This record gives sequence, C-alpha cells and structure tokens, in this order.
Amino acid sequence: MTRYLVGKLAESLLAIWGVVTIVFFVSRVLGDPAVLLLPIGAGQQDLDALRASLGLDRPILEQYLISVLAMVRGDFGISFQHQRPAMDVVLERMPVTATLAGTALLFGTLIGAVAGAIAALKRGTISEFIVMVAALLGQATPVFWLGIMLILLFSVDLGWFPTGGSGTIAHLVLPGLTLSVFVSASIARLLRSSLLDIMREDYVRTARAKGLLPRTVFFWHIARNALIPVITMIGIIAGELLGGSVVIETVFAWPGVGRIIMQAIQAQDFPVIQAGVALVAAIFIVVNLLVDLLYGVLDPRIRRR
Amino acid sequence: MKAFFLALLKSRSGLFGFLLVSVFVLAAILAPYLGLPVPTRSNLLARMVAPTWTGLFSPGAHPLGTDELGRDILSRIVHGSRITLAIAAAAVILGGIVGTLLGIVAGYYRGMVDRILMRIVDIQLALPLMLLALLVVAALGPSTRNLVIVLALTSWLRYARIIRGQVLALREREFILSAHAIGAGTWRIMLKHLLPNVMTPALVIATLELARIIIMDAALSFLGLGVQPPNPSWGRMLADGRVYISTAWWIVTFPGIAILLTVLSVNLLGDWLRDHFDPKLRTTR
Amino acid sequence: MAPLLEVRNLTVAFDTPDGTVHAVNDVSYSLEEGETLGIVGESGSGKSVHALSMVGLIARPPGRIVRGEVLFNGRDLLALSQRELFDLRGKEIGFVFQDPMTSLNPVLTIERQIAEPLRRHFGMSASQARARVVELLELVGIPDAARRAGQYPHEFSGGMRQRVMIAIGISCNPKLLIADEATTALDVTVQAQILDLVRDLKKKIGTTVIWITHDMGVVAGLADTVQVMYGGRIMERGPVRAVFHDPRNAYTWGLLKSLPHGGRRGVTRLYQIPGNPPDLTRAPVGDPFAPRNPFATERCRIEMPPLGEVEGSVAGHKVAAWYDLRAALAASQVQP
Amino acid sequence: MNGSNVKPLVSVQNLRKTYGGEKRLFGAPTPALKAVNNVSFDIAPGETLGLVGESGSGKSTTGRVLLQLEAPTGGDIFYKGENITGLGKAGLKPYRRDMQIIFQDPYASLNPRMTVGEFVGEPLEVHRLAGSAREREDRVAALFAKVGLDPSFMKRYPHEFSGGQRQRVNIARAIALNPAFIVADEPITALDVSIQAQIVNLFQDLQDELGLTYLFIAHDLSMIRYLCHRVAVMLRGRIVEIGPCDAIFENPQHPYTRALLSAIPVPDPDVERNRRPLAFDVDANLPPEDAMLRPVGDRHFVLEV
Repeated sequence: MTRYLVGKLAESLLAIWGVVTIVFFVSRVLGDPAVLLLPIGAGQQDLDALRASLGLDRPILEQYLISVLAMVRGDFGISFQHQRPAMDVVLERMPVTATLAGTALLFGTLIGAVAGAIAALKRGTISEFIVMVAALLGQATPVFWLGIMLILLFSVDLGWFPTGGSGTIAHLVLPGLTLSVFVSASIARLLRSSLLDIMREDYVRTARAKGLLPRTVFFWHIARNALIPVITMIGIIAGELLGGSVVIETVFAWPGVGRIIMQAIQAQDFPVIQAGVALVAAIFIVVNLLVDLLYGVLDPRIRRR
Repeated sequence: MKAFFLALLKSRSGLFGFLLVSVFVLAAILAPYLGLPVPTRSNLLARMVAPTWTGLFSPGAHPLGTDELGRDILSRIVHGSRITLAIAAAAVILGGIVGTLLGIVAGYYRGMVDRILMRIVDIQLALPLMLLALLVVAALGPSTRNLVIVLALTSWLRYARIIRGQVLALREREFILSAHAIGAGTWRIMLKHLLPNVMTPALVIATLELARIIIMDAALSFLGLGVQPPNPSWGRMLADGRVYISTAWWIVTFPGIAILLTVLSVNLLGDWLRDHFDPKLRTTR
Repeated sequence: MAPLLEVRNLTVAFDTPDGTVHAVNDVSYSLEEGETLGIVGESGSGKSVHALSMVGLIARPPGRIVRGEVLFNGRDLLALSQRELFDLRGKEIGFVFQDPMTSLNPVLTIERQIAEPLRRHFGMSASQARARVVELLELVGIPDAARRAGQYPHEFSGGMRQRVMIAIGISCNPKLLIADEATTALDVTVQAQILDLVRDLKKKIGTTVIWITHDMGVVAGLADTVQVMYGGRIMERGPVRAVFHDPRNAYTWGLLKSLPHGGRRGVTRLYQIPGNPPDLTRAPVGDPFAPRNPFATERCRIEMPPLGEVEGSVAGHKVAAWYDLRAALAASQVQP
Repeated sequence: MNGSNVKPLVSVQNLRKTYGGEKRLFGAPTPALKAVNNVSFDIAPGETLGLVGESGSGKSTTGRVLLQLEAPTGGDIFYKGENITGLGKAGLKPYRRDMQIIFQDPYASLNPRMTVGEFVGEPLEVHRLAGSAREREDRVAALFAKVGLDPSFMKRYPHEFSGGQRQRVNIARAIALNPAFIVADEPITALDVSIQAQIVNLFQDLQDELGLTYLFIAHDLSMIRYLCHRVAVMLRGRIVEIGPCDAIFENPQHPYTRALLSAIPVPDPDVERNRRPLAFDVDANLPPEDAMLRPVGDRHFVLEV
C-alpha cells in the first residue's frame, strides 16, 4: 500500500510539472505583456526596459527554468494587473469557488446516487423511466444555459434569488443548483449501469443463494462493489467542476478562481494564469489521490499492492 | 447494415436519437435551401419580435422571434448548426483518428511507447479540459481551424486510453497470436486484425464525444472564444441574448433548446450504439 | 415416505433478442432423502438452469417459468412468496457454484461471507458465528482456519476457494445441497480432493446432494442415481451402475462410447457423435437428439418419447426413447 | 532426450521463460515467475508428444515460446537441427510455414471481423502461395472439405458457428501452409463432450494423411494416453517426468505423476468407487532448482526428488 501511494504521489508530481510546463509555453504564445502594460505611445526604449525588468528578454528556456524553480518555492511572480503575488490573487478567490464546487458535488452526488439506485432497482418501471429521462436531459443541458434559464425563472420572473454575486446562501442557491443538475445526471447514469453490471456478477447470485434479504444483498454485495467506478467519476467531476467554473462563474458573476483566470487570459496576465491553472491542477490531483486512497479502503485487492 | 437498422427499430430511444440526429444533420446541410431569412441581415424595424405562430408560412414570419438586431432566430439557429456541427464533427474525426491510432500503437508495442503516451494522457487529464481549451484558444486565436484543433486536443485521449485498453486485451486473444504464428507482419496485424476490432468502440466513443464537444464548443463561443461574428453560433447567441433576458426571453431560450436537443439526440444514439455493440464500455469513461 | 424433492413438468424459457430459448422442457423427477443425484449434460442441456429456477435464482426477465411444480418437503417452491424463498435459500437448500474465482465477493472477508447465512437464518451473534465459521473451515479442510477466516478471496487458491464455497453451502445444515459444476474450473488433482471432501461430508452430515456436471467420470464416483440431460430434456435416468453399464439412450451410449477409456489410437478409434448441439431457439418438436442419432426412427423426429421404465433392467432405470437401443446396436455393426 | 536414433524434427534445450522481475521506478522489482524453467525435449517426425500439467504449470507457455510467439528468456529451439532461436519476425517467417498452432478457446481464436474463408485463406495470402483470389478461394474450399466443413460456409462470420465448427476452422487455417509440426494447445478442452471425439479423430486422420508431428498440450490424461506416443509431465515450469506413453501410465515414477494419474475420474462406477486419489502437495514438494532428469527406463526420464 505504501509503495502504491508513493508511486501515485510521484505520478502526481510529474503531472503537476507537466501542467505547469504546458501552461508556461502556452501563455508565452499569448502575446507580449510588456506591450499591454505600457501606455499607448510608449517608445521602444521603455518597452525594452520593461521587458528586462520582467525577465522577458532572456531566452525562453532560461525563463522556463527560472519560473519552474520559482514555482517550486511557491513563487508564481507578481500579477501584472494587480501588482501583487499572483498566487495570493488566486488563493483568495479559492474559498468562493470551493464553496460552489463543494456544494454542487455534495448535493449532486447525493441526488444522483439515490436516483441511480432507484433506476437500477426499479428496472422497467415508470420510476426508472423518469430518472433516466431526467438524467439524459440533465446531461444534455449546457450548464451555462441552464444557469440563464434559472435566472430567468427564479430571479427575473419570481424574484426569489439574486441574479449574481456571492456572499449569502441565497447567492449560492442558483449556481449550486445548476451545477448539481450536471453532477447528479452523470452520477445517476453511471451508478445505474454500474449497479446493473454488478447485479449480474456470480457473487451476487451466491449472496442470493444464501437467502440474504434483498437489502443486505444490495448494500453489502452490489452497492459496495458498484461504487468503485462511481468514485473515479466523482474525482473526474471534481476536476470538471473546477475547470468548468470559468463558465458558470461568468453566468452568475461569481467572483471565483474561474473568473480570475478568465480575466487574466484576456489581460494576458501570465503569472495569474500560471498560478490559477497550477492551483486547479494541484487540487484536481489531490482529489484523485484521495480517490485512490478510497479505492484501497473499498477494495482489498488494491490494498495489498 | 440491414441488421443494424432492424436492431435500431427495436429500440425506441435509439431510434428517436437516430431520427432526431438525421433531422438536424439534414437541416444543417439544406439550410440555404429552406427558404429562411438571411441569418445575418438585421432589420431594425423588427427588433426583438416575440415568437409568433400565426401566419407561419408568410414571408415575414418569425416563428422563434427576432433578436436585438431584428435577425430571425430560427434562421440563425439553423445556420448556426452548420458551423457547430461541422466543427464538432471535424474535431471528433481528428481526435478519433489520432487517438485511435495512438491507442493501437501503444497497446500493440507496450513498453516505452506505451508508458510515455500514458504519462502524456495523465498530465493532460490533470488539467481540466475546459481550462486547456480556454488556454489554447486564447493562445492561438479563435479561428475555426484552431477551434477544431483545440476540441480535438480535448478529445484524443479518451480514444487513446480506451482503445489502448482494448488492444491490450485483444493482443492476448488467440487470433492475434495466430496471426503472429502464420508470420503476418506488423502492418497486417494492426490494420486487418486490431483496427477492425476496435472500430466499434471507436465509433461509440466518437458519438459520445460528439455530444460533449458540441457543449464545449457552445461554452467557448459563450465566452467569446468561438466562431466570430457575424457568423451565427449557438453559444454566441446565448451570450448576446443574456443582456435582454428580462425583456426578450426567447433570444436566450431557443438557442439553448437547440443545443439541448442536439446533444440529447446524439447521446441517445451513442448510448444505443454502446449498449448494442459494446456494453463493456458502459462504466469506462 | 414422500420424496424430499419432486419436480413435475418443469418448463423454463428465456426471452432473448434472438427469440425464445427453450432451456428446460417438461422435466420431471424425484429425489429421496440422503440420495446423491448426478445430473450430466453439456452446455445448453438445461441442467443448471433447471436447478437455479427451482429456487428463484434465474433472472426474470429474461427467464420465465412456463409451467411446472417443484415439491420440496411437500411445499411447492414455485408457489412460495419471495419472503418464504429468502428463508428457504441457504438454510434448507445450499448451493455451490462453478467458478470459485467469481462466486465469492472480492471485497468481503471469508469470515463475513460464511457467517452471513448463519446470522441471517439462525440469528447468531458475531462471536457465535465466528466460532461456527472456524469450525466449518476446519470441516472443509482449510488449515489455520482461525487466521484464514479474516482473509479475502484473492488470498486463497482456486481449490481453497471452492472449499470455502462448500462451507457456505453447508453452513446451515441444509436438507439439500446443489453443486453446479463445482469442480469444472479446478485442476484434476484439486478436483479429486474436492470430490473426496464431498464424499466425506456426506458421511458426516448426510445431506442430500444434486451434483451437476458434464463429466461422466465425476458422476460415476459420486452419484447414486444419474440423470442425463440433453436439449432441456431428461434422456435417461437410473441407478449409476445400470446407466453406465447398460445405457439405453443413444445419447448416453454415444457419450460413454466417445471417451477413450484407456484405449490406444491405432488399436481403437473413438466413436464420434455426429452433428452439432441443438439450436434451442427452435420450439422443441420430437426428440432433441434425433438429428444426431443414427438409430433415430421417424417417430423420434415428430414426438418426444416419454421417460419410461426400461424393460429388463433394474428398477428406477428410465429412458426416453422410441427405439430399442440394444436391438438397434445388435442390428448394426457397431460394437455395443 | 528421446534416445532414439531418428533425427528430431523439433527440439528444445534448456528453454526458459520468466515473467516479471523488472526493475521498477520505485521500490523492489516485480516478483519473477519462472513459467518455463529449463525445459528440454525432442519430438521425432510423425510423433505426438503429449504435454500435461495443471493450470499454471507452464505447458501452454512452453508451446507458445517454442513457436516464439513469446520471446524465450533463455535456451534454444531447433527445427530440423537448425537453431531458430531469436531469429526475429523476418527470419522466422519461412519457418512459420512449417510450424503452426491451434488454440484452446474456439471463441477467442477467430477474428470476429473476418469471414472464416478470409481467415483460413490469410496464411496463403501472407506467404503469397496462391496467385489469384480465385485460386485462393479454391484452396480454401479444399481445406474446408478436408476438415469436414461445408465450403459454402466460407462467406460466414465466426459468430454463426458452434464451438466444434470453429475449432475445425482453426485447424483448416493451421494446415493451410502444409506444416510439418503443429502445437495443439488444449484444442478440445473448451468443447462440449459430444464434440471432443470428432476433433480428436480429425487430429488423428490429419496426422495419418499428412504425416504431421504434434505437440499436444492437455490436462485430460485419458485423451493424452489415447492420442500420444510419448508424454511429458510438467509441474511449476519444469518437466518432472517424460517417457513413452505406456511407461508413464503403467510405471509412473514421480510422485506428482502418480498423483495426477490417480486423480483422473474414470467413467465407470465400479472403478471409480474404489479409486483413492494420492495426495500431492505441490507447494511442499517443489522440485529443487538444480534437480536433473535421470533415466529410469527406455527413453523414460524422471526429475530427481
């Protein structure tokens, strides 16, 4: 188990390094920040001076090495826009994003799990049909459009919730609901098919042949084993929620990491882009490490490795 | 082929998906011949006209209303689908070819090739797809070609991973060993024995990816990084219409429904293909 | 005394996309207490399906019990409520399945899996159950039982897992133990050990056993009565010596004849049953073996022969055949 | 090691195949499994050598390594006295015409996306043995007839065939190149009992007609006794006893061979009731690494205990 974890950890560090590298080179293609920072009409001399002070005049590989070494120390540079350490700018927005993603993940998973279980257990009934149609619609609906529709209904027409911003529970309801729909649709569909697969396993027949009651068979023999792919899925969804926060935060004017990354891309604020993407990737990787740990708890075959 | 349609007829949801997809594809192809108003022509006298179903076939009718510049929404949706579907299809095919070939190569050769490829997949997976797409579009600029490249970039790894897994299982199958035993060359084994046996999973992934890519394409244009105006695109229509949400609900509502229906029908078709041809793919995402 | 189990006209079908599969057709037999019944048949003979369907272990749909009665201790199992079936399974009828690799839950300890029926049916406490689990593991010949009880299936070899399956099957001292291809997935030496164990257990606890297999050799050593199935029907049935030494159905005869029996090539040539296994999606008309049977009569193709007592053999030897195999063999050049 | 004066057709010397044991990036190397450990035998032209053993004894691996479908870890493989070890794909190609294999699983051994006619004709295509498509078709039809299949089946796909018919297709493909030697890897194990005799008889007829040499791998000792001239018994990657069929069955020397023989169920109640299987604990009786085969009779060798 320890070796398994050490291996996973090493893979994760490699992945973070890879992400940082991608982001570094991609953002260098974006444009020359020095041009953006200077007022219009500034001379070539000013431009060169600014480049030199930002370290942008050095060879690209050298810049890369310098910034990777700095990143290892947690230093992502000073934001061009905010004139503060880029990581600070991103980190202070993190709680807002995490609240939204966490809420959606929690409620979405709960609703999705219940719906998926109902669909699998009530095969061929109207309940399964309703769940599956709802889940199909939920998966086919673009989150940003769903957000707009909810605003139209609950904010514009009914006036129950604010159209945007953050701070109170009321602000959280609409964006949280929007993302939960997406989460629960995915979970419901996956859990249903995973449950149906496990129900066909030989050991479930063994359990039934022992005369166990259906609920024992379901919870101990079917659900426990069916959860394994679902947990992987939750890890993936967590990543999609963080990455996808750009869109939903735009819709609800939610001042989170996604918005700050989006603004940084528009302003070509490299340090913030790098810090933001690295942070999101790191969180995603940590979530997936947790998923791997949970695997070990659920499946003794992995525990032994 | 005949068996395919017979099986399709037996599945209500699969058939529904197939028919709906056909309608959308036909509408997209035939858009210029449907007698719709020119999608880019604004008419300031008919700004934000509400949908009206009376006189549906009269020349000035706007069954789904008009937008803030007086452009016909139905026409914009139909013409928008041309670009959206073309981009999505191109991305799916590009990502599918690259991913499938890499998956076959990695699964067949294993060893170093495989390890390197899977590391790249892992690294890319650590970066949420939406962020990756944003970054790359922002870097390369939002042209149609770049959009296709970016979307294919978010898609290839799904093919690569699943196809690689399939090939790893296939290469232990005895007919592959048998091909080695008769002295068949690498190319023959890859093209005649492996490729035909991964075409079905690749097709299933392609269909499910198509749905995901349509949504991502819409999200990118919603953020202003998609197809550039004046060309109509569904995401862009949503972004522009948002401003008028309290006065003209139809501007944002109908493009969204168009996306929803397209994605839904593609998903239904994809689910059916998967359940029919490759049920094992159900829990591998 | 009434038999422990009496199956009457059991007919089971599966509705598949390729059509209705007629898996079990009009199967009737009875089983006395303490008897060991060996059911022999190939894949698709209906041997497993009929046993699983008796206690509601086939998936419905696609499975469907068309008609029949299964009297167990005088109660019709097919008429029981779900709840009554749950109370019966594992307690009065125990099961051992084919593949010990997939028939045990990979994520639960061996102890838990054996204890489950004990706690369910006898309401044992955790510590009572634990004591009984260790006892059962020792009974089925697993050394170091107390420690191994806490392990998981992947830590056991194939043979050991099958011993665990048997421990589960006999945990509640069932009246009937049904073993479905229980040694098929095992190596011959391990199979021999498991068969030894079963013979041993029968002496110790005297359970009635239905042993389902495709291996004539396994049945020869284990069963009192053997029942040969083909195409969802019983072809022949009787005391094991009568059936092996004096088969009266062409299928039974062919099966026995096609085995090498220690013969050498060049000296003997294996008898081969011509043709291929039956297509079960066709509605059963006549004797399912008729198309492959060189001795089949016109009547065999049209009408299924009833299972009747064999003339000139021991009591209980029954065969379904319109032809007289002994006469047919005598008339042909084939060595009987 | 067959001791006769006939020059062997196929010969392997000190063949070894080890799985695992690779160095990993983190932690200890993966555990090594010696699937085939120092195996040597000869097969004379026209002879059938039976190879028996339990699952995991390395008998199938021996067959595959012999044909170099998997690269041997050590040892040499001779065909007609020529060392063909490690020749590579191109170097082996001419030998592929002479040495073929038939597999156990009739479902996994046919390509589901090829018609059986294409599948049987493929070796002819690979070795450019039939000029025109027409000529190839005629030869495939002849092969079909030879293995007892109706040539009109050529255009069909594997899923339309039963297990026995599929195995006939495999045999047709294997003999398409007129090989001298065939490895038959448990070719009847997965078949229905009523079909096994058909396939065994076909093997026998083909040997008589074409003068084939077989390495017949099986775990069913009664069939081995029926079909083979000599038998080799494998245990955990090693040959523990090898000799003429009669010697092995009448006069088994190694305790494992005796246990194996005593374990075969005999379809005769009178014999079977009185049979007492001999116990043999494999794990407690692993052959010592440096044990050698010693002669105990005419061409009969036993691994010293």
